[in-house]
Amino acid sequence: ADTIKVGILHSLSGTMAISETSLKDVALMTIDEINAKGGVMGKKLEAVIVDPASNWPLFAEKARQLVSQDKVSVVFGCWTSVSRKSVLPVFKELNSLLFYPVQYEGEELEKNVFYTGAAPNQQAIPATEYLMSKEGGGAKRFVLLGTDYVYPRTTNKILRAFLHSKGVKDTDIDEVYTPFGHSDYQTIVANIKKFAAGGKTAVISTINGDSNVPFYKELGNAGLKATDVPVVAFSVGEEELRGVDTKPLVGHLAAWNYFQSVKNPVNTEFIKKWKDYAVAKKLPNAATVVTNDPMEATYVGIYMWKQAVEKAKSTDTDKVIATMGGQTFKAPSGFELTMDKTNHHLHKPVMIGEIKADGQFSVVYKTKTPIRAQPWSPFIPGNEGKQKL
Amino acid sequence: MTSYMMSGVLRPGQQYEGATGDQGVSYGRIKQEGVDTTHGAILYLEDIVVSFDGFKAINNLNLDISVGELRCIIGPNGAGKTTMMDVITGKTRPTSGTAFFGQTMDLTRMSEVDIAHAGIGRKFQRPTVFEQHSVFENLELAMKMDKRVKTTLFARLNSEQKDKIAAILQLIRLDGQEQRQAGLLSHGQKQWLEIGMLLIQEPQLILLDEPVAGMSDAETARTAELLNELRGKHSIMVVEHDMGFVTEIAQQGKVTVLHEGSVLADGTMAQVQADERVIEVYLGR
Amino acid sequence: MSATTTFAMAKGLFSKPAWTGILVCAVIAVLLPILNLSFPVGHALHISSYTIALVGKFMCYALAALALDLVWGYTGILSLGHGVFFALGAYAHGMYLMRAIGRDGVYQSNLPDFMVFLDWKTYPWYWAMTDSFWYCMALVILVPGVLAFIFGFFAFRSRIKGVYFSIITQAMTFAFMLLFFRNNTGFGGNNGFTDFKRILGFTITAPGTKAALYLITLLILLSALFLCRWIVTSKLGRVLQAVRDSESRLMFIGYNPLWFKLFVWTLSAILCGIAGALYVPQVGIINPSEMSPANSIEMVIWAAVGGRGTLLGPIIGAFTVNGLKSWFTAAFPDLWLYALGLLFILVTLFMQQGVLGLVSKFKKQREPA
Amino acid sequence: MLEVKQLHQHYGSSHTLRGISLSLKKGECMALLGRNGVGKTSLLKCLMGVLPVTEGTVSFEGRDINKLSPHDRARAGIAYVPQGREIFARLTVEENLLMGMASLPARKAGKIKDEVYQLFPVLKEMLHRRGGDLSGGQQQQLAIARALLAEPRLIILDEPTEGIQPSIIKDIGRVIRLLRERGDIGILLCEQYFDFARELADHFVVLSRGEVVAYGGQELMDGDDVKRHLAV
Amino acid sequence: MIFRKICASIVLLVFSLTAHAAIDGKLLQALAGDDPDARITAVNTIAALGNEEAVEVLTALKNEQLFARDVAVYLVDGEQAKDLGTGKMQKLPDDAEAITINNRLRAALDSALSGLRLFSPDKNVRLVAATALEKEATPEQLPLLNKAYLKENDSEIKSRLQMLIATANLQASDPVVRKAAVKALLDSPNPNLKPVLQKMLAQNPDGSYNEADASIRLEAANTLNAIDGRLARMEFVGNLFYGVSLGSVLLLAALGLAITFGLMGIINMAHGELLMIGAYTTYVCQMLFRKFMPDAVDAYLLLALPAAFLVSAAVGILLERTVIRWLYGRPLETLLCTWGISLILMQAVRSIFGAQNVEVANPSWMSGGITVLGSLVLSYNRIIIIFFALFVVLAVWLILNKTRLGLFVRAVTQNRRMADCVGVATGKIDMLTFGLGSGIAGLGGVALSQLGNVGPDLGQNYIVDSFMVVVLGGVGQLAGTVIAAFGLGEVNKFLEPVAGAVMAKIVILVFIIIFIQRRPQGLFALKGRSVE
Ligand SMILES: Nc1ncnc2c1ncn2[C@@H]1O[C@H](COP(=O)(O)OP(=O)(O)OP(=O)(O)O)[C@@H](O)[C@H]1O
Ligand SMILES: Nc1ncnc2c1ncn2[C@@H]1O[C@H](COP(=O)(O)OP(=O)(O)OP(=O)(O)O)[C@@H](O)[C@H]1O
Ligand SMILES: [Mg+2]
Ligand SMILES: [Mg+2]
Repeated sequence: ADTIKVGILHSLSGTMAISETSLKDVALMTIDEINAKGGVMGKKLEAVIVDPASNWPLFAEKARQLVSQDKVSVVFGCWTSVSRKSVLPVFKELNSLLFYPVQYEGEELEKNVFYTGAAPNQQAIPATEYLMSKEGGGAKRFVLLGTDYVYPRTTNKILRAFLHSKGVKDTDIDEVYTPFGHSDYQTIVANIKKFAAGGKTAVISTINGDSNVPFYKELGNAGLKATDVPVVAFSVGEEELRGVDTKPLVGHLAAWNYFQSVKNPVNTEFIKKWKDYAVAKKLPNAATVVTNDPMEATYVGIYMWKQAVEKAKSTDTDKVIATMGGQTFKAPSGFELTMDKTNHHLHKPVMIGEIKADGQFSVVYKTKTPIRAQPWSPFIPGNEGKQKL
Repeated sequence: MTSYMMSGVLRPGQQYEGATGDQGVSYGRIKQEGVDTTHGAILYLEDIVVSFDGFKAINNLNLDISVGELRCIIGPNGAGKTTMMDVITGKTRPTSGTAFFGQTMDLTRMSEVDIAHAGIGRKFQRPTVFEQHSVFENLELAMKMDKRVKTTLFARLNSEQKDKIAAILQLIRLDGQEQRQAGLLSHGQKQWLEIGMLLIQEPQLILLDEPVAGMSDAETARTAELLNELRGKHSIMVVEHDMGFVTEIAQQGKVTVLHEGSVLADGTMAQVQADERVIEVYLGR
Repeated sequence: MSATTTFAMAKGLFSKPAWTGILVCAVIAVLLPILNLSFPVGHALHISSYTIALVGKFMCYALAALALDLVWGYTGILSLGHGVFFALGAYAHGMYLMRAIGRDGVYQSNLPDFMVFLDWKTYPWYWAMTDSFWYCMALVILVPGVLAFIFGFFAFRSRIKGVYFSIITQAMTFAFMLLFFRNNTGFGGNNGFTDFKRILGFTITAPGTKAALYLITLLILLSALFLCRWIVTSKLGRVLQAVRDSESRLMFIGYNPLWFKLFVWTLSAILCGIAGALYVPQVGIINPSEMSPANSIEMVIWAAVGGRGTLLGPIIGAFTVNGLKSWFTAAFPDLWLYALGLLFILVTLFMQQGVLGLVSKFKKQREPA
Repeated sequence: MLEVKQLHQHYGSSHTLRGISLSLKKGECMALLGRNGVGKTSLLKCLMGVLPVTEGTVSFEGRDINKLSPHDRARAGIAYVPQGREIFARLTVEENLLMGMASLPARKAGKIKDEVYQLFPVLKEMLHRRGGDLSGGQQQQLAIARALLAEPRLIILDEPTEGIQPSIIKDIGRVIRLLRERGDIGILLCEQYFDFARELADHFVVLSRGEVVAYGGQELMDGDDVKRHLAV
Repeated sequence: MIFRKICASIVLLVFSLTAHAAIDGKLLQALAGDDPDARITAVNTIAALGNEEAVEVLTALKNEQLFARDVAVYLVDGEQAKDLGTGKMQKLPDDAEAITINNRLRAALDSALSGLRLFSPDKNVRLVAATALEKEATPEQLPLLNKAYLKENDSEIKSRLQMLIATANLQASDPVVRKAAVKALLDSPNPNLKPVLQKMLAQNPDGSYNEADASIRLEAANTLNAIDGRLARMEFVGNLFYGVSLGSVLLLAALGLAITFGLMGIINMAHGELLMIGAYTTYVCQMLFRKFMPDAVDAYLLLALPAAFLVSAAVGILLERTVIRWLYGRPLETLLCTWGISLILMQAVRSIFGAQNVEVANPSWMSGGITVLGSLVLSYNRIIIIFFALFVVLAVWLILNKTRLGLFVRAVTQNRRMADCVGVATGKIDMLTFGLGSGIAGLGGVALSQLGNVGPDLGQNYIVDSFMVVVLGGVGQLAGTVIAAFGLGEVNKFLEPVAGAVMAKIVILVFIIIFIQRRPQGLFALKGRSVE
């Protein structure tokens, strides 16, 4: 064939559509861009889009369909960990490639997957360190607040071990979980307030998706300001803030590897391309589109795959995997990102941003250089032997 | 798997909720022979009170019916006749008082199903049949037999039973219509079907609530005939407002008049018809 | 019972056209994996593994829909919580499959990865013996069965009916979902079980294993269909319909609806659990979202689309709805919800008896001509 | 005022009414007789518009009402006491009575006339009880009261005496006679209680298997012809 | 709003001050610099100036209105920028960079500004400032506080300042002062005092106490007890309020369903989407106001309420006339059909507004809250929603029970054919009833938009809860729905602190199941024959 098919596996309906739809659009934009520049090895890319509808078994079915029916060379997709876990066996069985663009809990390393989002040490731990620093407010007590599922549980487990290592006692850590879709945060905010009376407190939020809005609204109305109890979130980015009135949230934080507000030529161009694309394709709310970390990770992932294919001179899975390691790419974050030679994760810079009134972040901290991912957190017992990976 | 289920659900002779202790209405067995009628009466109602949010629909009602008796009950609208039947069949629990079937079975403490098993059958004031089932199936369902899950699952009609159904069909003049859906019958036909279901159930005590309402005079006469035939074979309690019909079936037997929840008068039809109070509240001048 | 009478009985189960339909479908269904295995990829007669996997999955759904129809279509008990039985059956089988991974997991431990991760040193008590396949198969039947029995016993004894029953089944599945979402419950949190390696020593991804699972599913689906059909055509079936239409009348002629309802309800839960158990190895994942209220509602919708109270209808419905969903989500990923939504509306408006009702309507129209 | 011509009705493939014609004048009472299941109720339902007719016309006060919906017929002045009472079970007795006046404009529908209570004293006692809780006979009384409140010009009664105690049957008879004597109202009475019907009716019609097999004035009602069609 | 007041009064303050001195350029540059510690020092030094300029610069910095270019620092106000070095007004140079602040600096600014504002002539400003200082009254602030206390003549502010001084004095070296402070704090509502007092009472490993004076310890224990007691009471009241609030949300979500499902018997799975439509209508109203009447944007809710009611009602009526009217008497079909409708509506919203959530901001009169019992904040939006819910219930109750329409609605839903026969235009009533239920759902949507997210999934999050509420209360029983909603809200909120949010939810569901066992027809079951 004179085209190379690539699969896009993001939920366009159901609960996760809120986050994943824009990843599909970014992927299409990137593919258009690559095609406009002549494609990959002279062949045009052809996107095959499916909608797994936020349904995990359907993810597996759709992945199988993409790989075995549509014969795509690579799949870009998934957001939640469980969707990734659901498709993993398929990619292993059919020996195909998946690029996963979202920050996650780690504890996984698959030959067939490249992780372009952050591992915990590229997000959670630096953020906590920042909160404990003088600049970050010198927090002594921590509320670990999350939605009850694997990513928050794992992250909090890692963080607890990390905090222990920093001398924080268990009495100064409060771990709280809410069900999916929880929308009444009155009690929790009241408890945070109570807990915060005991000393300088920070909240580390791994609240997922939709629940963030009610949480932040409650926070704002209860008068908990960022200067009193800062909240750092790992799942809240520019895209999520579009749905929130950010004025009461000024000063709360998020940790990512990229922010739209980062200033550098690559990013300026990236943002412009995206805005133009949104207008050209008449995406809903095209006037107010924003970029965020997973979008950048998708963008980087597609380009890195392209480079690897061109180096391998083939789309064959094993060959591409072989050439993927060591690929570099000048990313919108302003850093040159490298795909690790062994662990399939990107070396990424860590940035911490404070929410501004306009829904953007002002970067208050960033690492000097990209950091290597530790998918097997050293803070989890049993992972000692895996640190070289 | 199925057999596992079955043994899990139903142990033969299993006691169950609502069954009174030692006299033991064992589940699933039609204990018709078990009714202890040594004192000649099959049904005793003693000081029954039923009150709905303070309104006493039945007020200190005392009544008994002997074995084989055909008893007519009359009384003004709202006198509590239907409520009394509800009490007897377990549909309504009395606020106080006792209701005994035979000497031993306390109806107020038995469930509807147990009461039906014990041998009380009832025709409702408004005809109630299984509307989605055919006439034949209605009779099949009502037919006297073991009504437990397992036996029902494996039940097949034998020729004797089929004959019985055919006979009843003829009796209620729905032969030829046995495959029709019961819901499509006219009002009077449903009345007949319900009577048919009652007969095939072979209860010891039959309760009939306005059996001839909505029947033409000819049909009424036939029903009367039928009841006269059944006289003596079953104990029967009939509630009706059709005086002609009541006179026909009561013959020289006792007629009870209810009023405001208790017995106003009883005696032969002629006696009650002459009673001033009965004329006042019920018959009119 | 002699062979001939059995045969005669079997013949009486369905009408002649229905028999033809069932046989044709069954033969095609059996042919699929054979074609898949015996012709190489690219051959004109080759059936892709994807198709096999898809049909296998749909058969599990069909079994669940069939089970639901038994209680809903015939007894009038609308369950909005059958997903929980499906999922419990699936989890029961999943426990075995997790144990069968052995030390091939990420942490190379005897325990499943998620337990290692939670620092559990041993299996919790309810995982005892789950390394035995047969024990797990017993669980597949017992867990949904016992849960349904207990739940049903109390609900039916209290004479909970109609929407009240539907809503408490929904509450039940919702509660179970939240419970299973908790990591500490010991069933892998929201990720559930996945990444199975083998079943009874066979590699789970091997084409032969898949074909075998597929055929077993087909066999069970057909047997369940015959079983259900036999039940609903028996006198018990008529009692069930009487329960649906006038429960109180039934009591006055001496049937205790409690046991009848409990019987089908439990049987239905068990069938649904079996469907779940067949589903796990074929789909490769089970997690608590199967217990979400929406999933149970979808099952009801399969039955309704196919035509409730017909047994064959729900099977057809499960295939139709899921087939369309699979097709739509790939063919019009942005618009498919419109198409599916419209389908549901049209079915209710124009096909009161579902797809199957449409068939019989056509037949009726042709007959007089 | 009421003219029925060649009315046919089918339930699916079964032909229930076969070409029924009848006419009723103002101030008259017509009795509709027939055995069980001959189609009396079906005919009345057709007149009320609850059942669609397959063929034939129904006209009321010179107007073809075939196409009108039941509520339009009610507003045109037809009131209906259905077989089986059809009380609004969860409305109170009072509300049920108010519903009887639903066809009247709001300003006329506020107050329940006392005559109703005189006729059916129980209703006054039970004003705040739910309709469905009443005894069968009480419900029947309520249904009749409800129809009377609509100030109808044609009243259709389907077995109104069913389940009612004798004294009240007499009262009902009196009311019907009163209405008839007023002369401005047509009454169509479907009855099994032959003596009752005979006393009240000016005319009668006997149905058998969906057809009119006998009709005439009151004097003919005791004739053998009628007896034959009513016998089993 | 409060913020604006403060700004206004600062302008006043500026005029009232006499001294006028430019701020040292070095200080300004330090503000703009990279060294965080230097910036903090600069802030405090500027604050110490205590003059009009200081307030102006610090406020500007807090609002991120300061820009820097080389050594020059500009204060931007609208189009114009003032060069703080020269005091000249000019246009902001293109390459000037905003001076950003972080939380640490923001906190320093807050406390500095509060200190300054203690001397504002405006009483409210002083009150706010005093309250703001409560969190960290330190001995260093004592001179300032004392000065303010002496100058203050408002009794409320005075007592607050007294508390502040006492708080600061807890760490005084003089035991007499400490004791007085501890005693003075007996009535303090401030929970932040607890750790300080606890520390005083704590025993060191060597057996000595942090607070050497036993009598002070006694007083401290006393004060601590008093504070604990007050906190417990506050927590109870808090839970009560949270429960009522959650209940009102459930009620608003369920009320429309109580009509469409409870009365009409339609298993309306699209109910959630009608809520969603209400919420999106609110969003559109807000956008319209932002576009055409930016000054009156706070009033958008007033438009949103009728608009949401009408839009949802219109959608409902459309659905009823086209689809649902064919399904009366077939409740289970309505489930399938409305499920389809719900899919379509959700996807339609996704196509029009995008899959992401949209932003609906609380109008300023709904943000914030009142503080009761010291530190319990009851937020305005929740209070308003509680009253709104009660208002809507009352309205619905009146319509259904006190109007002819309501009578017809109930009659039609009970016996459609007979209602038709007595002269009720059933089609019209059906349409109006469904429209009313949908419209009420729209109103619910407006309320929900003030608390949670507005997105295509909004409805899905409430549909299960709504059905539970309606069924628990007893289908068709308005009073039941109300009690069920508030009951569930309270039970949930009193469970949550004990069991955690997840287990609380599970327990609630189990509770519902058991409750229905006891009352198979819901809370307000109808008894008697009329039910059959
Ligand atoms: N659930 C209830 N709530 C309130 N009142 C009730 C209830 N059930 C029955 N009643 C009242 O109790 C009285 C007795 O009713 P019942 O049906 O037993 O009368 P009945 O003798 O059968 O009359 P009829 O001859 O009209 O059938 C009536 O006044 C009725 O209104
Ligand atoms: N919904 C229906 N579908 C089909 N057939 C029906 C339906 N309703 C009634 N029928 C049939 O139509 C015929 C006439 O019924 P109808 O109710 O009019 O009789 P009726 O003269 O009123 O009898 P009754 O005196 O018993 O009330 C009966 O044979 C009945 O079985
Ligand atoms: Mg009665
Ligand atoms: Mg009739």
